[in-house]
Amino acid sequence: MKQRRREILVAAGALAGAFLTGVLKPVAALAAVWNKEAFSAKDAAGALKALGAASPAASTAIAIEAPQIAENGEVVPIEISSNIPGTTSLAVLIDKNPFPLAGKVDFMEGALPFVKINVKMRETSDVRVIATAGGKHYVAVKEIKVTIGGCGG
Amino acid sequence: MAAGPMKMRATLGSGFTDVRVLMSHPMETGQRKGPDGNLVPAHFIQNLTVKVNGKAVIEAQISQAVSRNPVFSFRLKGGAKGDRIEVSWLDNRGETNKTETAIA
Amino acid sequence: MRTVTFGAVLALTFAPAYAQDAKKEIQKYQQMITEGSPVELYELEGEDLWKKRQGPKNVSLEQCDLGMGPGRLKGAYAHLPRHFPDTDRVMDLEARLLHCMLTLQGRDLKEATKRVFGNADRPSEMEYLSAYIAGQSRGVPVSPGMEHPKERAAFELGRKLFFNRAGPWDFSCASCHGEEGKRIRMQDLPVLSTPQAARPVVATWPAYRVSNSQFKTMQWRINDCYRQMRMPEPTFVSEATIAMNMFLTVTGNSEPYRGPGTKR
Amino acid sequence: MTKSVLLGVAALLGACAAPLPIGERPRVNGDDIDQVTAVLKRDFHVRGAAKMDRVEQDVVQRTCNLYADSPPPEVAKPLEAAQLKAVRYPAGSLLGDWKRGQRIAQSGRGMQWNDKPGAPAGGSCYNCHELSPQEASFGTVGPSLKAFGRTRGNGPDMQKYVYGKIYNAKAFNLCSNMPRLGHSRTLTEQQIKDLTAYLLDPASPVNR
Repeated sequence: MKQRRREILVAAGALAGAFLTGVLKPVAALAAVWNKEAFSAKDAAGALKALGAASPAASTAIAIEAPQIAENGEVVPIEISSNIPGTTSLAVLIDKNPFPLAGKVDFMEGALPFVKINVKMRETSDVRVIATAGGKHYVAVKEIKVTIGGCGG
Repeated sequence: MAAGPMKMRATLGSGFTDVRVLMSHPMETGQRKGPDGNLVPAHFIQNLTVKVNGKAVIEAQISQAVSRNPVFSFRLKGGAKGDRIEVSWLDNRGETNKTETAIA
Repeated sequence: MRTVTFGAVLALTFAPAYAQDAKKEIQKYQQMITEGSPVELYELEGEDLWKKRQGPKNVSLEQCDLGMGPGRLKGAYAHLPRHFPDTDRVMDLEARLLHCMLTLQGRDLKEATKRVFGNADRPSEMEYLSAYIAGQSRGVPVSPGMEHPKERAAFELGRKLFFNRAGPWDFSCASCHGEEGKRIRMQDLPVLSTPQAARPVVATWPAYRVSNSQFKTMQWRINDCYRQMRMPEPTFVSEATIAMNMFLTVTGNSEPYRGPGTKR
Repeated sequence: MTKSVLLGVAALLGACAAPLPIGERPRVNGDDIDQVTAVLKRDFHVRGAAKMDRVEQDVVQRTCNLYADSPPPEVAKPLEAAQLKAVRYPAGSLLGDWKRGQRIAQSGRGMQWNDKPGAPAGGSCYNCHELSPQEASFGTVGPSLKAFGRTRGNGPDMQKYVYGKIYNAKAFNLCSNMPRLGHSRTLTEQQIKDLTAYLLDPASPVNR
């Protein structure tokens, strides 16, 4: 059960290094794209545009499971899933974060459109989840309130 | 904790397999000031890849908005005892790590 | 105390729906962060440190006796603090680990206690070890030593310390943790002198705190309360700190240990 | 006594020892307080601004410890009066700037060993009190002070009461949980005036 690797492999250039050390197979390396434009967008509209999902249709088939109140913005657990048939990707945007796009997950054959991860939220904000299915984009929104937890000192 | 150890747990459900991966990583935003008053440089995982029996099933791109020491849960369709799951990450400095487990 | 409890029940009954919902949502938050906790990573590191040869004698801690016999970890944490005949002292986990570092590994006190509380970038050896060892008690009911005269004396001292008001702000532990249904900011305050409030606390410490991504031990928890009470600093594993720990653990005894926990 | 008798007594004591009094507040006497203070002196150490004199109890603390925070009126009243007598009221208006007061009310810093020595402290007010309706994260250890000035008035008497209460809460209720923020030199005269304004000024969010 315990699986771990201590050695962190630092490469001169990320992808070249990955090839050299053979940690990531070429297939994975090719797929290791990071949408810099979308991740650098400073508002949700910009991020959506860069994702090619400028005007998604509202959908009730996207589930966002998250607490309405997070006691600490450093860790806000969110669980997202889609019941839209043929969902191939889910993206999470936190409107009020300095860079709203928190992640985009692509699902291939063998994976269900379901992800759970902890995100940072700078303040109370709408959280937007974009699902992509059959080349179309859908959206669901949930507000999460961020409060100060303890003594603050 | 510095970037390093990972741990994965796969649980066979009915018709799907729940997988949870724990990763040690600072996930620095690049906007936080360190004790010396200078900004701590951004250092965060950008890519996560999940493979089952060698075949990629999930490719995720993530940002510095993911919390420190990320815990990433996902679901595989079906799944059988002995299926080999591999999760690897690549961060913005080109550091990478991976972990493997077999569905028990 | 009885009237206070009654008052709290009334307050809960008539609390506006909003407050009820907020409470429910915060409970949900608590549950979700526990599910998505990286705490096992600390246990893994702690296991490595437990087995790592260190100190002038270049031996591991694997022969350390935490009360169940040398090297026996299963359930050991759940039976602490307790009296140890070899030192004739009541010791908690960190006190005993320190003892083993000094005796088994031959390390000196100054070196071994140089950095007992770590940070997010570099947790301390004590923190990693506590995570690993506490994790070996999951499912074991919390049952500290309650028979030996020194164990009983530690409980009594801890109880007096808990209610002792001092310092520039006139605080005792009970100033915050003394009345049902109160909170600091949004944080609910358990009345730690009562079993029902102490049980979930002692069943989940040590714990990972998501607010600062740090793994924290009970010695740290007590230390940090005294900081906020505006008092001088408790000396690591001093008798007073172990007595406080003993008071809390005895008060909250009997529930199966389910930590290391995850806190907001 | 012979050794065997001693052992027998010890065994008896061990076997019959009463269960630990879990869940109850102990009644303490002067010796107990001295014992606890001695333990603190031995087991705690100086750090930053937190010096060891802090473990010594003044008459208010000692009295509250002795009476489990409920001293009889004949004990409490004279002590409250003495505390009130020691409150130093500044000359002139007691109303400062509510905007500065709001920042002081929000801040939980000050007097801790990790606080920068000399840096202005906060009042930690929101830790225990509800004040402005705009701040949802408030504690409930103390009573709600929402709309305090609007409902209680803000004339000279009220100003004097509020200033005095913040300066030394024990002058009004000997074993109050509230720190003596002026008496302990946590807050300055100006800071207490700013807090007084935060509670009483009609323009303050507390009263809007």
